[in-house]
Amino acid sequence: MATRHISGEQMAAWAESLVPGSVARTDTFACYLKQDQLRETMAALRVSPESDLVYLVNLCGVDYWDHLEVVYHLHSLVKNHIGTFKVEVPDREKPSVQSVTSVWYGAWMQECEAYDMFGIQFEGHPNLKRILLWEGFPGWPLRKDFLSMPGGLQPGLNEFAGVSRRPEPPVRVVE
Amino acid sequence: MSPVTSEPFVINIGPQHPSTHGVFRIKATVDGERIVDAESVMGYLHRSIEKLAEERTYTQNIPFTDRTDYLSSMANNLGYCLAVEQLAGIGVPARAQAIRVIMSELQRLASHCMAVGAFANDTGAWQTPMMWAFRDREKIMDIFEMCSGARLTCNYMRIGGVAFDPPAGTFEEAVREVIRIFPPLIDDRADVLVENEIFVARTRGIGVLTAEMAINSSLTGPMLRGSGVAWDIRKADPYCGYEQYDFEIPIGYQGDCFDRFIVRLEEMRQSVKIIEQALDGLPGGPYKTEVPLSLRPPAGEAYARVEGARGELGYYVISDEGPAPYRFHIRPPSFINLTALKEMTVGGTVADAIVVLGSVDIIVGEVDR
Amino acid sequence: MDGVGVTITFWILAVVTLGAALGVMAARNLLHAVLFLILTFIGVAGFFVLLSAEFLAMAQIIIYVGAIAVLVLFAIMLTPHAGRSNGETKMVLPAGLLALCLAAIFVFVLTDTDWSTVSTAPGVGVTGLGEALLSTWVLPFEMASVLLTAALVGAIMLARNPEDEIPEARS
Amino acid sequence: MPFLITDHWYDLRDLANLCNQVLSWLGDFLPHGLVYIIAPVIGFLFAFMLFTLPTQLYLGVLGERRLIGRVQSRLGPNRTGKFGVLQPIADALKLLTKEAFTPTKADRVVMYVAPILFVAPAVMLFAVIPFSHGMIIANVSASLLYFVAVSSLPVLATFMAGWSHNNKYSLFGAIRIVAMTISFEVPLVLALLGLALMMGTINLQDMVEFQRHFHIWMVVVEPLAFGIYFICVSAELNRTPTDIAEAESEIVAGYLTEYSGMKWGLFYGMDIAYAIAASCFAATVFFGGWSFFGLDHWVPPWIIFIAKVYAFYSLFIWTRATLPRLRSDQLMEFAWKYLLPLALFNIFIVATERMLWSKADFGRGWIYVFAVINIALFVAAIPIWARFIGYRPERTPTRARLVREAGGYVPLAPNAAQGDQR
Repeated sequence: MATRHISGEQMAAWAESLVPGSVARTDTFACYLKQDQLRETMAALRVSPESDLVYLVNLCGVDYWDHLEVVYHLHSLVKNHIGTFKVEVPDREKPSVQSVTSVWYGAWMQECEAYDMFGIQFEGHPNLKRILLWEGFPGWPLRKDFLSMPGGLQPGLNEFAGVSRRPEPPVRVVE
Repeated sequence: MSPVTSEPFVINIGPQHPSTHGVFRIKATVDGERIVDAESVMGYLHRSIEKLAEERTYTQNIPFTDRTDYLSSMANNLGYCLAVEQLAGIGVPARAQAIRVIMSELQRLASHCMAVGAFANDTGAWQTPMMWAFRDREKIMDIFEMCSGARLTCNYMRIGGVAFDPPAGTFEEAVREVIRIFPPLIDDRADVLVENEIFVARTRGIGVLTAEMAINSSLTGPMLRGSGVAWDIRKADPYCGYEQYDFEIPIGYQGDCFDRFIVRLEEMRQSVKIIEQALDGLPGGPYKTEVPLSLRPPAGEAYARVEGARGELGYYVISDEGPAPYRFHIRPPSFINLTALKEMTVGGTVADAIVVLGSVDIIVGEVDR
Repeated sequence: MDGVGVTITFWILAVVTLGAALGVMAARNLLHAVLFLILTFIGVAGFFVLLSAEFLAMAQIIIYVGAIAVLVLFAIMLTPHAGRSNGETKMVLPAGLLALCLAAIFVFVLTDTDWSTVSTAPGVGVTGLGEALLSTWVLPFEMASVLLTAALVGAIMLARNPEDEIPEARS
Repeated sequence: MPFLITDHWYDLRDLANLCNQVLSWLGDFLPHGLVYIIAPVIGFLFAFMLFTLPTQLYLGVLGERRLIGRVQSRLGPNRTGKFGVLQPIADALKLLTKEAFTPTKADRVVMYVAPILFVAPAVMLFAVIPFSHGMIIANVSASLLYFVAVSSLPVLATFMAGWSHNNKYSLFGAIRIVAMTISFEVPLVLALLGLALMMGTINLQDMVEFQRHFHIWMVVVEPLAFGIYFICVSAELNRTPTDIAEAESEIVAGYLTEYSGMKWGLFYGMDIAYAIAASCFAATVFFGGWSFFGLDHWVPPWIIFIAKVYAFYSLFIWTRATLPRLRSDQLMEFAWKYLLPLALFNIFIVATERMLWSKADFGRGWIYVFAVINIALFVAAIPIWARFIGYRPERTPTRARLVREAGGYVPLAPNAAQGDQR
């Protein structure tokens, strides 16, 4: 009886039923929520007996070049199922998302870290501050365009060190 | 006549302090001995592993996971390898699954040994339990050195299995030795500390966390189980074949430092039971699925998690079919367990704050990543 | 207790005690003043030893240095506005006058009495002291203890502020 | 001396013979004053230089570290010399060569004076300890009181040290040590009062004579006083389980935080000297000083005395190696609510016994009866009084609950060992 991964559609159905018009779009793995009613939908999801997502497992930011994204992994201990919600933040200069600290108290440190690494402002956060880096740190390190390397190397590894000439061996089980 | 007023002053239980388990700082506003406000300041050991991992291939990232929680490197490696295997859809042979279980349980034993010793040291027992913990841990470190070549940051797991096959005769014999001597050692530790009135007086009723507060601040591991919430990833979301083994989850009574301590002791006893069952049924066959170094998993994301010694250790890996992970996020149990530190320490004295920090059992490498 | 050694120690002790007493007034830092006060107490205890009243010397050290001075230090530590500088008091003039009167009294007493030296040490050992306290002087002894208890209870009442009492104690 | 075969100087069972011979020979041609000064110098030479300094170095520094090492299943210092024999000297040299800096804002004068004030009483304490029948430097008539008076001086030195560093941790240490000493000195003096009451004297030499005369040790006659004495002295000396003034894990090194080099060395060394002085005092008062039921006719009494001191000191080492540390407010509560009433109870019992005894004009057998009664009362008083002020140890569970399935919160079964919120 492993943890059941709820499909995006199922989560979207829950979210729609609880707060109409809160789901932006959905795909098989995750459900994308709109920004404006975020805290409201999350609170409803936490309280509703059917979804019962009382436990915030993980909250982190991701940078997709054209937009930022905040990923929430929510878990129900009694029903033992886990769901992934995402919020897309198109504006890169002043990204801001509603804070869920009032819904799950465990979010305040992870939101501070997301702010520290990606610069995402969380409105309604009790004390949003840089938690890992010092206050005067220039820029947001985990953003893709944060060229911290000397000479501004393009982040991400385009080719392997020794470009392998031989064809890639297929994946097989060693006898 | 106005009552005697004393103004609070800020004291740094600072980065340079004998019992903050590393470079971690609590800025405590103190009124007399009582703590009025505690703000934890961290980041002194921040190496931005998540940024570095984006420039290295999937296999090159494995040594990074050793260095976050340097007291349980096996569990870290296992978490990351599970995430990548889930991403790339790679099967793991049965023998590798069993070895992974044995290794992560041995790592939990060693890490809890250290946690118990350090916690007793924080309550003031003049390093005696700490020295016993170091002595007991040596036997497990020898096994790790025998199998992976390193005592602390083993780098033993690979995507698809384990790096080397453990040496035929000596591994079995060494693990049998650990199984034979650890239960009496754990009972001895319990006799010395749990029945000791001074230890109970210092830990009972200190840093109390209700179950509701623990769940709400997303704590994991002994912190959550200490408050009476039966939640263990090995039972809830079994990986590497944990569903075959018969073991129980220890939970506490009222979520104070004492309960977390007896939960850790009980977990050590359960780990020995698991190791014994895993060792008896150790299957033969391949220990690894051959995975090319230039692995390019299909686009997508995966969140895999492991029950580390400090709690749920999750790896959220996003791949864009490139050689390196597009996003590599670690869900650090030590970092998130500190969420409720302020609620637990405010109201107590400075000495209680040290005991509470000891019971949270943080590893600053994992807190700062 | 006589002989050349005793007179030498007496003069040394006298200089030390008077110096410390002056230090109590002259020290700028309040803490230094208290430490000089402790030195004077020890000096006075030294005088008792010279007068071969050992029990009194021990009692002096226990009571004054061991308890009262420590409580004075405690008071200094815990009161935030005690102000570390010992200097600025606006009542220099009246204090000076009072000092002059006292000095006059001392000089008169010094010159007027005839210092008949007592030939042998009084020889009242500790047992003698104990019996005297509980037989002939038992009334003042008991009165003093009652007075001290009253002072103790008064002090506790003054320093008590109700809110940090244990709730069940208050109900 | 009826018990000694001869009083001649070569009878080393009592070194006092040697001293008396030397002093009387010097007295012939030296003025009385000079001999009067030489006697304590010889006494100091023997008592402090020959006994305390080596004991302090080898029992306190080396012995303690090796014993604690053995408790912690490791070897302890064995690099310097054969069994780490030169370790104390190595420590001293290290401390002497270390740079002793003082923080800029520190109160320089008070910081330099504090170690001196800490060392002086340690040496003065050994003046009243009777090593053997005649071997006592200053036979002060109120030597018990002398001991209590001098042992209250080091508190001031530690306070000065803590206060002058202008460092928050040492301020904590200073406040804690002052508060703790006041609250533990009261039961200590009351316990010693009980002893003085039973033995009818406050002179240490007479106490040893009393225990020799009645062939009994006061630890047997008044176990309650011994228990209170041991706890209060370990609190005064800052030994675990009451070392809250320099609690490493909480306030870095308490009042010693800013000290380095020989100033710290003085504090460290003299801490051990105070522990040895307390052990000497306990050996004299509780374990019959230099007498061992007649054995002192053959074995030199000062060797018996030193053996007892080492035995008592090993108690300190044992508690230091094993026990965790109490919180400061728990300690104060323990002193006022638990030790003080027990000390008063002890005095009440001893007073009535003494009164009965004086009616039976101090027959020899009575004291054994009192010993039995007191031991019974000691065994009964401690648990009853602990239960009376609300201490219920049996309510704390010793094993965690075990659950097979993972799920949400598992509420406590109503009859489970709830473990009250003490």
